[in-house]
Amino acid sequence: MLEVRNLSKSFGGLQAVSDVSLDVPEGSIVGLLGPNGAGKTTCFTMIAGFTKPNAGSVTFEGKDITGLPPHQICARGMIRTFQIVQPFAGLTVQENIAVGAYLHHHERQEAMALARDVGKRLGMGNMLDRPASSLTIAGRKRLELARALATGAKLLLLDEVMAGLIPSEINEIVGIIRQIREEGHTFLMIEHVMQAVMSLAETAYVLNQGKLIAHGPPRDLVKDASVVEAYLGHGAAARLQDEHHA
Amino acid sequence: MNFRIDRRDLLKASGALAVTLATPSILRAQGATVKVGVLEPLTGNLAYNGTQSAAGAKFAADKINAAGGIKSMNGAQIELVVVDAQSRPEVAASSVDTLAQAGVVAFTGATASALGLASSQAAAKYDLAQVFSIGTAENIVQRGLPNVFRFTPGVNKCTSVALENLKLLNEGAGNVVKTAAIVHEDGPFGSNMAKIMAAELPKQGIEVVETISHPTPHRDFSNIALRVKASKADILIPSNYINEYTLMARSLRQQRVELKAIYSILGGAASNIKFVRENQEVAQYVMDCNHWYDPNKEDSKALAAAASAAGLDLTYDVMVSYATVQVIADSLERSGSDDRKKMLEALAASTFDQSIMPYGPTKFVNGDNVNSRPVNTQIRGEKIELVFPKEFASAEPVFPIPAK
Amino acid sequence: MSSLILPAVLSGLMMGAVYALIALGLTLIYGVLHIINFAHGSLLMLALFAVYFLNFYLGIDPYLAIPIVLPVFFALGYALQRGLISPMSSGSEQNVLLITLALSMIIDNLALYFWTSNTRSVDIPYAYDTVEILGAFLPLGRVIAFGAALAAAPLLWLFMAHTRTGSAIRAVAIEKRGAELVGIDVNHTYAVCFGIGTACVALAACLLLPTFYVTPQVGYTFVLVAFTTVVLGGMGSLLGALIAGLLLGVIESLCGLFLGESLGQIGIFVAFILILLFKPSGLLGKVGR
Amino acid sequence: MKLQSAGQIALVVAACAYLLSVYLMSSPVWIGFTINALIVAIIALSWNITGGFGGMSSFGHAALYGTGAYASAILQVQFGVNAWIAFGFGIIAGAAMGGFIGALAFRYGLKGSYFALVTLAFAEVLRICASSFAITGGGSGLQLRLDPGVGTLQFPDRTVFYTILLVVVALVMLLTLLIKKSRFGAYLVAIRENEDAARALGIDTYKIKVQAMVISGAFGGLAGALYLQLFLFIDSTVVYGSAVSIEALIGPIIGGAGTVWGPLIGTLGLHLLSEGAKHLLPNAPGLNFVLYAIVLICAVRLLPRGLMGLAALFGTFNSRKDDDHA
Amino acid sequence: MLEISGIQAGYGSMAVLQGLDLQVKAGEIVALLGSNGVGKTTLNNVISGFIRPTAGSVSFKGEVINGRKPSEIVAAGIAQVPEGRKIFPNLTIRENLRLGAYRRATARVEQNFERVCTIFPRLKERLGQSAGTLSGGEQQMLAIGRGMMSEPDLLILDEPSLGLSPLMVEEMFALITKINADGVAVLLVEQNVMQSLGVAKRAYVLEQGRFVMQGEAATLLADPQLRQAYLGM
Repeated sequence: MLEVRNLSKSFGGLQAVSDVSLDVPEGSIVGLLGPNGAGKTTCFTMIAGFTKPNAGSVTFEGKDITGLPPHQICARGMIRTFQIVQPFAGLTVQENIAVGAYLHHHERQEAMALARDVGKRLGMGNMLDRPASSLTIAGRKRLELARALATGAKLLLLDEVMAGLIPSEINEIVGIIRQIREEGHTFLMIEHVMQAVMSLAETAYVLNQGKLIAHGPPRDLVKDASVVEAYLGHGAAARLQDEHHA
Repeated sequence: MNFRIDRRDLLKASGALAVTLATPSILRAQGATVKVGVLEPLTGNLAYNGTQSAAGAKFAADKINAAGGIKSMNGAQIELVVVDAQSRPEVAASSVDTLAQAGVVAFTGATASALGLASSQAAAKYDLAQVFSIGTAENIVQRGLPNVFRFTPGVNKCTSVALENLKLLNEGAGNVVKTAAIVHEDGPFGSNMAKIMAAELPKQGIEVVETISHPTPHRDFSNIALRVKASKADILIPSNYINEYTLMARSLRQQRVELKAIYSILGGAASNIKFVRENQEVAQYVMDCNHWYDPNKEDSKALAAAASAAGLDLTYDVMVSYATVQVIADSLERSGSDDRKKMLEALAASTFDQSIMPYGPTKFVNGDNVNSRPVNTQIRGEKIELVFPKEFASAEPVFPIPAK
Repeated sequence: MSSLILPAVLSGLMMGAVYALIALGLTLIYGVLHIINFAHGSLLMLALFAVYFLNFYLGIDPYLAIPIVLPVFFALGYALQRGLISPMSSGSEQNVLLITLALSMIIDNLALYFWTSNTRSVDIPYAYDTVEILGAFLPLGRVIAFGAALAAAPLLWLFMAHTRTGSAIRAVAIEKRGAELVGIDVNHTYAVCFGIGTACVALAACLLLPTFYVTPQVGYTFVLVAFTTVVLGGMGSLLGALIAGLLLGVIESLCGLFLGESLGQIGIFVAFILILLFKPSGLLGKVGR
Repeated sequence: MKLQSAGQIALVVAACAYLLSVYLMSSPVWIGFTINALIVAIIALSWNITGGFGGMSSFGHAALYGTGAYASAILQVQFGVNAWIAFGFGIIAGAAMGGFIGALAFRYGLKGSYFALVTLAFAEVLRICASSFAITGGGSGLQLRLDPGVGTLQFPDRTVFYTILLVVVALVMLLTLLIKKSRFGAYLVAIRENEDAARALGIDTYKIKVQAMVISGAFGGLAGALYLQLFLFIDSTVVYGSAVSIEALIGPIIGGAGTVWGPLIGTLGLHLLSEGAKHLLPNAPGLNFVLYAIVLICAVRLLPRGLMGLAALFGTFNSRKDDDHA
Repeated sequence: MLEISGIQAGYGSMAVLQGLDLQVKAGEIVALLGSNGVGKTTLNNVISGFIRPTAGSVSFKGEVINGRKPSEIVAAGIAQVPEGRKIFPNLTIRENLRLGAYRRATARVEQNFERVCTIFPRLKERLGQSAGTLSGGEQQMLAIGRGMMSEPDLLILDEPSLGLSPLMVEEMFALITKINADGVAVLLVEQNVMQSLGVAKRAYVLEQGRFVMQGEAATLLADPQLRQAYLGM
């Protein structure tokens, strides 16, 4: 569904992303992992059209979308969410979701109905009329997801949707993502929380220093020495190795 | 002019909003006064002229009241109702409502044509007479409004009189002036004046070699001075406001522009004593064709004394406002009533010839006083002398400027 | 007309220097506090009155008034920012706009009330002196202002670059959080900056009055051009303001010469819009927004 | 319309009561004053579309107002076009000018104070142009021939004009409400709150912002054209001056930007304040502005969300302490 | 030296920190671990005076400092090197460093300057260069150097290893040890668990605004729960 080939981007002299390629098959959940500052979000901004890559291409459903503006990419069915969730203050939760729904439903009634529907599906039925600015972090994350879903997107790029949540909330979100996937949606998700990725994703790519260092099933990745080092720091892999042998 | 608020005013004022706006009749029941409005821009960019005008109106009212008020109304005192048009037409218009509600019988104003157009139109709805102090744009008297009375000359008359006088001067000097440069502000009076000049000057054998319009405010006159210099004009005919005139006069001097005469028309500075005081050298021999009083009349002398006692410069704004209040007072004497309609009739029938202005008997035709006329002044030493028409003159004109 | 081009360019440069002087203070305030100070014109007017009265009552020459007026206006600016603008605006850009607007209304109308709208100009012996440069006569006062602007911008720049206060101001402008973390009191620094900006306007007033006049409305005559100069030069760039001021003076002068004086200012605003559209960061600006 | 609290309802009821009381009081001062306030309210409502809902603060709404007034005046004076048609063209010209300024400014991503200064400059360029060319009457301005009648859109009876204005203001507010409740309105608010998130949700932010300028321009042109029909005279300072731009933004900010009622309530409140100041200090022209400005500063400090925001704090229907906008 | 007790804080209606207690003793390196969004930066902002806590107190050298202005807290002896470094990119390295000593008497500035130059020889080579031209690692060093210029008793480092190459990370941690050896206490906020626990004496693990683990660094390193939290194993 999504093919990214040799994506590169530098800011000033800093090579933020170099030569990243990845595939997201339809109906799958693919993780994009890596420590802070590895270049994950930069990848997202390029895939979703917010910044133009210096090199490489992005193909969505067989069509080259490299360099298209975000609203056109969104109209084709791919949408990104943001790591720092900022609901539109001044609008209620339902109206927030409706902003997404308006993409394909120009009438307020239809959009609001769809928003209500999506909100309920994501367990926000009792907070639809509340001002969005009053939501907790977990609520905001759900709202972000709901807004994205309401656009009718087929592929969702989720940026750290679990960050800042407590384990019970993470479990809820994991459940919701599974449910959405069952409905036929595809995900590419940036995650820092390995636990969540392990329980959701079939495949994951690990990015460090702007480069892909590994990819495969998450369960294998956590055993990969380069991944462990990227996460826990130099020497960690050796130490783990020692413990295993001990 | 000093405005002071005392505590009583403030106390009175706290209730004023409700009282004056909602129940106009209360204030009218005070007896032996008759109210006359003064609508002038006291704030904003026209504040200078507006404040001067308001002062002139006050001097006139004081004088009339001291002399026993309106005799046909048992010596009723004139009470001026002064409102601030804020240099904005819509405020001028809504200030007319305030005047009407305060019960004025007529009002004077309003310095700038844009303000006068708006106010007189609003006043027409009340049959309330506006006696224009300054309102040079001709469209003021071309709308057929029955409540418009322009006591002073408009731009057309000012320009044609200026041309006649210029012709006399030039002939008297042996036609030394052959070329002219015109510098004018780009508003209604300047533009209109320039148009008439361009058409009429050649008939007097004077070629217009340069016409330059400039905005108000304008910050630098160096280029204009250079262009005037390059045009080698014998005479400069400027028409602009005091600030620009001051800068222009300085630039002319700095750029060493040699002119046989400076002959301004409704020039804001050339008949302003403040300009003369602060720019002694460049002001010498400058002539102006403008509104001005007859300095020989008793009232004029009294006005000059009053203004000087108040520490106020005697500008033409003070004079014309003084005169318009005189006109209104005369009509009040004749109508003997504070009825607005009667006031309109009295004004329309006015033949008043006792004003401080050097005019013939007042005669309003379509609201325009046909017997008004501008005069020529010339700056001599520290004084502004009146040089034309001869019967009022305080000095002989010097034309052209004597060579140094 | 071609013989007028050189004098027109020169007199444009002279006028442009005045624009630059007025814009210096504005660009400093804009660059550091990121606020649009609508009271700038009114502060100029206030300074012009101060210089005028020093001359009128005490006979102090406008140029000799500089050491008196500058510190007073620095203190005034400091107090306005510390005591009024900052506490009343609660940090919102829109509020700052309204407060400086209200402030200018207060200053203008108090001036009108106390000093009336009379046009005043100083009577100085050298009022009509000129300097002849390349055959053009330039008013002495303008030439002095030109020289002062050429000196003031680099001096201010040196102050910014090489003093402790200067680098604190730059630090706050570039990275407010970082500045706080090294112990810079941001509110104090903002107020100092506003004070310097106001002192710049006072300097402009001292240099302008000998060739100009003062009325309570005179601020409006310069403030829009000053805004243009700031944006054209690049927000916060002192040297940019100098160059932009001079450039605008020349553009205005030449447009006036060729298009007519009424349209002369159009050149300024066309230049302004073009710069904003094609290089939003201004001539010497670093970052656009 | 959903008002969130008894306080807001009280404010709206007070405004309506005031507007209707003008009929009963038969005071020419009130009616004249309120007519002026209502014309300003329309330009304030115009600013509210871009500045309030869209978060694009313009300092140059006079550009739209003046264009509406001049377009209508030029057609009537120079070409003898019927007043109604000219009036319509005034609105269209305002919209076109809005679209033009928006298209230029937003293409290069100008925001915040840059956008504000560009609009300021546009208004200033237009002011200079209007005072320089013959077709606009140059410095003399343009004056409509005094000719009362329905055909010429001149109504000497001010009660009639007031009623027309009330209807127009109501219509503009209704349109504002429709915008607020529409896809377009939701998009505008989304752009104001977070432009990146809005783009991610498929919003063509450039198009929406330009459209907002077009609508705002139509309202602004409408206000200008109404001013012309009322005073029959315009010149460049009157309709392109910075006073118009300031009045356009000050009312909504004080009343509550991004609300339907805020611009009207703010404008009425400020005009009442200005009138009150004039009556408190009747013999000191200028000092009334000082008083006005001091109250304005206090209002800025005390009303972070305008009058509507303040009113929202009183008598909230539900006990939850929300920071809603009306 | 630094005593934090019962701190609660947040943004608007969102509570981020829910009652934290933490101590840093003189001369100690303490690590504060936790993944994104758990409240590490909020805690930093409370310590350095940018956020007022809704409950609890922060005291430094026996004096309560919460409620003081950030500039006063710097003057009291706490220097913070924030996440994202917040250096002044348009200013030269020399200017950046000198500004670090803004609250210090001029007499000592030269001395401190020399000291920082000795610790960071790379910076010394480019004193006249503008800070924006430095690489990420060098910028991080500059930020630390700037912090050191205020002669702090406590240096707070927020994610100093963020975005650095492995080699650079090694160097950074070596530097931290070196600074600490001069007697400066360090509060190290990190995601690089291994390296942090390697240099720290004690550590706290923050999750959702609460400390879930705390203790000696060596003990924590051996605790499988830590790895669970980080890698999901």
